[in-house]
Amino acid sequence: MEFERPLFELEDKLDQLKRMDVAVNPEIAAEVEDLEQQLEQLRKETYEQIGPWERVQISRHPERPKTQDYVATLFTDVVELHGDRLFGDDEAILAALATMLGRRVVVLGHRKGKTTKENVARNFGSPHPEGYRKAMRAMRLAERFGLPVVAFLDTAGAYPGIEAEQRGQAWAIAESLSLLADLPVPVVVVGIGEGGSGGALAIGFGDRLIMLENAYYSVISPEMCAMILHKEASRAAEAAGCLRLTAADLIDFGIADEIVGEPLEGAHVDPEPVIAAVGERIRAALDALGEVDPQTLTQKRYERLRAIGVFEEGAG
Amino acid sequence: MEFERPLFELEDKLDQLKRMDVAVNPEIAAEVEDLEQQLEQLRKETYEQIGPWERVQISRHPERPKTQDYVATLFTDVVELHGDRLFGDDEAILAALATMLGRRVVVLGHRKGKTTKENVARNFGSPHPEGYRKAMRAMRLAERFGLPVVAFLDTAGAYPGIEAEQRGQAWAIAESLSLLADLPVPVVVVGIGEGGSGGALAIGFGDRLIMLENAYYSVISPEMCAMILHKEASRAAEAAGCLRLTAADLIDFGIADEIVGEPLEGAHVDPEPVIAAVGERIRAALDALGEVDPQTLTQKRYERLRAIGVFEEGAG
Amino acid sequence: MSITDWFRAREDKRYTPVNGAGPKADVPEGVWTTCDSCKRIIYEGELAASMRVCPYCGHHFPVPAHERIAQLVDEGSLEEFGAGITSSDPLEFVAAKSYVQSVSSAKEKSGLEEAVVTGRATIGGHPVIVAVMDFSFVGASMGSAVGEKITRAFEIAVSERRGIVFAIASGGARMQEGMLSLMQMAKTAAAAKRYRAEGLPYIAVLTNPTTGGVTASFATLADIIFAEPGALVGFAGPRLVEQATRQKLPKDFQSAEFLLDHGLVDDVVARGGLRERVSLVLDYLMRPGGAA
Amino acid sequence: MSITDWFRAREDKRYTPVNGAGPKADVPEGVWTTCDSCKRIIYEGELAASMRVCPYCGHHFPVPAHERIAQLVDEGSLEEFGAGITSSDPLEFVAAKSYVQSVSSAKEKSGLEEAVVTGRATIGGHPVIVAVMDFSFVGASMGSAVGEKITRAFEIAVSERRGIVFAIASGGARMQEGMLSLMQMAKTAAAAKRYRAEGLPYIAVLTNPTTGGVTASFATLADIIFAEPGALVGFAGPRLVEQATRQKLPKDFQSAEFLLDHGLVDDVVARGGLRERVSLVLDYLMRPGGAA
Ligand SMILES: [Zn+2]
Ligand SMILES: [Zn+2]
Repeated sequence: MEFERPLFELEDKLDQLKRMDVAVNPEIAAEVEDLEQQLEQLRKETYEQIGPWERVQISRHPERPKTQDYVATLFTDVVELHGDRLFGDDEAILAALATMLGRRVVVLGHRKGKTTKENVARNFGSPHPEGYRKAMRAMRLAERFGLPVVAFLDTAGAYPGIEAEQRGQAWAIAESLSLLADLPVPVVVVGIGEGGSGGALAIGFGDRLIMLENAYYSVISPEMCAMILHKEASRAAEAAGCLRLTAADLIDFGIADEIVGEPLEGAHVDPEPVIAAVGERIRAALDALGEVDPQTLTQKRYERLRAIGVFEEGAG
Repeated sequence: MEFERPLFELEDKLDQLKRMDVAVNPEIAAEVEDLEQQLEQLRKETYEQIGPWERVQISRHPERPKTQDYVATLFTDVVELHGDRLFGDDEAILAALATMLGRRVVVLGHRKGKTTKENVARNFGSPHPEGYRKAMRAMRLAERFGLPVVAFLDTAGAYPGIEAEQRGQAWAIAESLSLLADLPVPVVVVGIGEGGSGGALAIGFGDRLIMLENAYYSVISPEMCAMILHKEASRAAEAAGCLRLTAADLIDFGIADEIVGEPLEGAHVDPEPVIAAVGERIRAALDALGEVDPQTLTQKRYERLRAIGVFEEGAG
Repeated sequence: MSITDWFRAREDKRYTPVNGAGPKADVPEGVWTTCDSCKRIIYEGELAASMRVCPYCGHHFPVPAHERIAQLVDEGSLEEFGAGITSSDPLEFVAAKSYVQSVSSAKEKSGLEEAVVTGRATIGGHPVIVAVMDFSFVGASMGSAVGEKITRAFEIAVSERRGIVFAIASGGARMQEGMLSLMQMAKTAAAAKRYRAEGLPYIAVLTNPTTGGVTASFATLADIIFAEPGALVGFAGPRLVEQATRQKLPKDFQSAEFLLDHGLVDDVVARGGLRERVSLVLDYLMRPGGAA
Repeated sequence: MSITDWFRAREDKRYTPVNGAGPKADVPEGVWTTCDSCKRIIYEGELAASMRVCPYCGHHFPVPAHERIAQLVDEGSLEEFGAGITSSDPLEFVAAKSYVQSVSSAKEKSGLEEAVVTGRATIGGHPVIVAVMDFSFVGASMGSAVGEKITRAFEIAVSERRGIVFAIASGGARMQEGMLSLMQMAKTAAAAKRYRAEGLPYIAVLTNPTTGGVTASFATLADIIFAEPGALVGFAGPRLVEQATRQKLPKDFQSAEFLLDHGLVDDVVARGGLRERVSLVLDYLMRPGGAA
C-alpha cells in the first residue's frame, strides 16, 4: 500500500546490507543494528498513526482475509444455496447453511475473489439485484427454520451497471432492508473489509455489528466523495477523514458494537488469529442473542435503528 | 370458422338471388323462400350439433369478447397495476383495481389483442413469468386489503419461449398456484375463451368457476394432443373430443360451477347480453362468497381442490 | 452514489431562470422560465397555474414542497408536524463548503427547515400522512433529520391509522452525515415495514429525480408506486453508470417510462391527474375499520 | 406441454439396451448398456453398483423408483403408503392406444401400480415422507392417482410432523385424464402450501427429465431444490420451444447446470453425494420441536 512505501524501502536497504560479508566489511554489523532500530521505529510510526485513508487501503488489500476464508475456517458442514429463483445466481454474494461449533446458522457475505478470474465471476464483490434476492431467500429460510443469520460485509458497493438498474437494484436493496428489519432470528453482522453504501447495508445491519479494526463502513466511497467535493478523486484521503468511516467512528456513533483488533500491518499479515477472534465474537454474540425471544429481539433491533441519527429539534 | 363454411356458402347464394330483379325473374321469389328455409335448417343443424372442436374454434374467434371488453363494460374506476417489481411488465396479463356496482375488487385476466399490433405487444395472450409475478403482486394486494379477486381466463397457454424458460416460468406458475390456494379473499374465475393449460391455471382456480358456453379449459391444446397421439395436428378435432374440455365436461367433473349461455353462433355475434350475464353471475358469486369468513373460505377452497381426481384404490 | 450526478446536474441547467447576458436579456429575472425540454419561454404565472408542467411539451418542472402539498391534499387539510426538526452537523463536516453553510443557504433559498415537509392531511377525504421532499434543499438528500421525519410519518400513521402518501425526490443519502445518513435507509425501511404490517396503504409518487439511498429504502417499499412523466429514478445515477460501465446508456435510461417498461412502477401519472389517481387508490385500499 | 418431446424422445434412444443387429450382436440383451452420453458400453452390474451413473463420463441414467428409494433413505426404513392407488380412466380416453392399455403395459413393464411411490422413511435418522417418481411409468406424468399420492404425502407429513424429500421426474400432466390432470397441479400446490405453513422442510431433487405440469406445481415449491447433473428441467420441452420460437436454443438449455446459472435451483448434486447432502440439509431444517 502507498503509505507503506518508506517502510519497504528501508527494509530493502537492510536486506542488501545483510547480504554483504561481515568478515570483509566488519563495520556492517553496527550499521545493520542501527538500521534495524530505525526500521522498528518507522514501523511503529507508520502503523500507529495510520489514518482513515490508510485503513481504507488496508481494508482493500488483495490478500486480506475474505468472506470465504472466514467461512472455511470457522464453519463446517457448509451447504451453499444458489440463485434467487427468479433470474440468476449472483456470485458476488454467498448464501449458505453452515455450522459453527454446533451452532447452525445461515451465512451471508459479499464475496470478492482472490484471483482476477474469481473477481470477474464475482464482479469484484459488487452485487447485482439477484444477489440481494438470493440473500433474501436465505433470510426467509432462516426465518422459517429459526436459524440465526451471520453476515460478512466486504463490498465496494452495489454495482452501478445498466442491467443492475434495469432489474431494480434499488427495489431489491429496499426489500432486503425491510426483510432484515424484523427478521425474527438473531442477526450478527461482521465488517471484515469494505462496507460500501447500500450494497453493504442490504445485508449489513442487525442485532450486533462487529467491525475489524481496519474495516470501514461508509455512505459513499472516499474517492467519489472527493469527486463531489473537490472534483478530484485524488483527494480521497481528505474525504476519508471527513466521512468518519472507521470502526472507531462507528462505535462513537452507536452503530457498531465492538472492534476486533488486527496486527499492526493489517489482518493479511497474520490472518489466523484475527479470524479466530472474529469467530469468538460471533459465538459470544449468538450465545447472548439466542437467549432473547424473537419478539423482544426484533423490538430491540427496531429501537436500535430508531435511535440512530443526530438532529436538532426546535418548536415546529 | 371452418365448420361454418357450408352455412356461409348458402348465405352467399341467397344474397346473390336477392340481388336479382324479381320483376324480370318472377320464379326467384319462390327460390328465395326455399333457400331461406334451407338456411334456417342448416343454421340450426350447424350450431346445435357443434362439438368440442367447433367450440374451441369459437373460443378463439378474433372478435370474441376479450378480458378488456368485460372490464370496460362491467367495471368502473379501473386502476391498472403494472409490473412485477423484478424484471418487466407483461402485457399479456391485466392486473387492476376495479369496481363493479360498488364492489371493489382486484381484476386479473389474460389479455389477447384485437389487432395484430396489440397481439404482438401482448404476445397473443400467452404470458411470460413476469405476467404471473405481476398477478401475484396484485393477489398480495388483494390479500392485504381484503379485496376479492375476479379473474378472466383467455390464453392458449404459457409461452414456450427461451426467455420464459430461462426466467423460470414453471417456478412462477407454481408460486402463483400456491398463492391462490389459500388467498384469504373470494376468488371468482370466469373462463371466457381459451383455457390453455398451466398458463390459464396460474390464475384459473378459486371458489367459483364460471364458464362461457363455448369457452374451453384443457390440459393440452387439441392440436398438440393430436401431434402426440397421431403425429398430425390436423386430427385436432378428434383430440378435442377425447380431452373433454368443454364447459359441460367441466361441470361433469365437478371443476366448473356454472355455464353462461351464448348466442348460437358464439358470443361475438351479440356480446352485450353475454357480458351482462357474466357480470350478473360474478355479482351473485361475490355476494355469496362475501358472506363467508376467510378461514372457511380457504378451507372450502382446499376441500374443493382436494376432491378433484378420479382413481382407484385397492389394498396397498 | 448517484448524488454525484445531481450535484453536477445542478450546476448546469436545471430550472434555470433566464437572465443576464443572453438574447432574452430584457426579461426580468424569475418572471419567465425556459422549458428544459422544449426550450420555449413560459410566463411564471402560467407555469404556476399549470402545476409547473410546461403547457407546450408537458415537461414536469420541480415543485417546491408546499406547492406540491397544495396540489395533492384536500384544500386546507394540512397539519404539519416535525417542522422544528432540522439538521445538525454531527461529523463537523468541512470541505469546499461546510455542511453548516450548505444547510443554512438551503434554508434561506427554500424557506424550509429541512428537505422534507411532513404532516397530517386528507386526500379525497381519506386521512393520510403526507411527506413531500424538496430537491432545492441540499438535493433532498436524506440525513438524520429527513430520516427522523419520515420515520415519524410512518409511526404516526400507524398510531392514527392513516394512509401514507409520499411525493419523493432525492439525490440520495446525505454524504455530509456519513454513516448516520446510510443508517437512515435501514431506519426508514424498518418503519415502513412496521407500517406495512398494519394493513394500511402506502402510495409513493416518485418525482424527478429520485436516486440513491432514498430509492433503495422507503421510497420503493410502497404498495403502489407512481412516477411522474420523465422523472429520473434509479439507484446509481446515469453519469456514474456511464463512467463505470463505459457503455452507451439505453434510450430514456432510468426515466419513469423506462421503469414502467421494466416492471418497477405501477404507472406513470401526469401531475394533473395525480391527486385524482391517488385519491382513487385510497378508495380501494382504505376501508373503514382497516385491514381485513 | 413438454410431454410431446418426451413421448418423442422415448422413441429414439433413452437408456437403450444393446441388442439385435448392431456390431455388438453377441452381447445378451439387458446385460450391457451403452451410455447415452459417452457411448461406451457398461456392464449392467457395474451400472447398478454405481447408482446408475456412467463410470466413464458421469452421465446419470434414469433410476427405477425402488432403486432410487434404496439410494436415498436409511436402509430398511421405507414403509410405503398409497400403494393401492392406481389410475382409473375417467375420460374413457381412446386414441391410437387406449389409456387403459398404456397404464396396464406400464404396470407390467415397471412392476409399479403408479408413476410415483410414496412412503414414510428416515434419512440420516430424520423422519420424512419420500415420493419417488418413475419415468418408465407413462412418462411419470401426473394424473389423478399421482396427484392424490403426492397430496397425501404432504398431508401425512403435516400430521406426523415429518420432512419431505421428493425425487422427481415427469413428462408433465397426464393428458389422458384431461382437466382432472391439470387440476392436480393446483391440488398438489395447495397441499404443498399447507405443508409449508407448518415450518417443516421440503427438499426436491429434480431428475432427468422434469417438465410440464409437475415442474409448474409441487416440484418447484420446495425450500431447497437440487438437480442431478445433466437433468433436463423446464416447463415447455426443448423441441416445443424450438418449434414455437424458431430460434436456436442456448447451449445446455434447460439442463440442471443451465438452471443453476439462471438462479432456479440451489445446487446440482451428483447422485453419489445426494443422500449425504439431503441428510445434511435435514440436519439444518428439522429441529426437534419443529418450527421456531
Ligand atoms: Zn416544454
Ligand atoms: Zn458415459
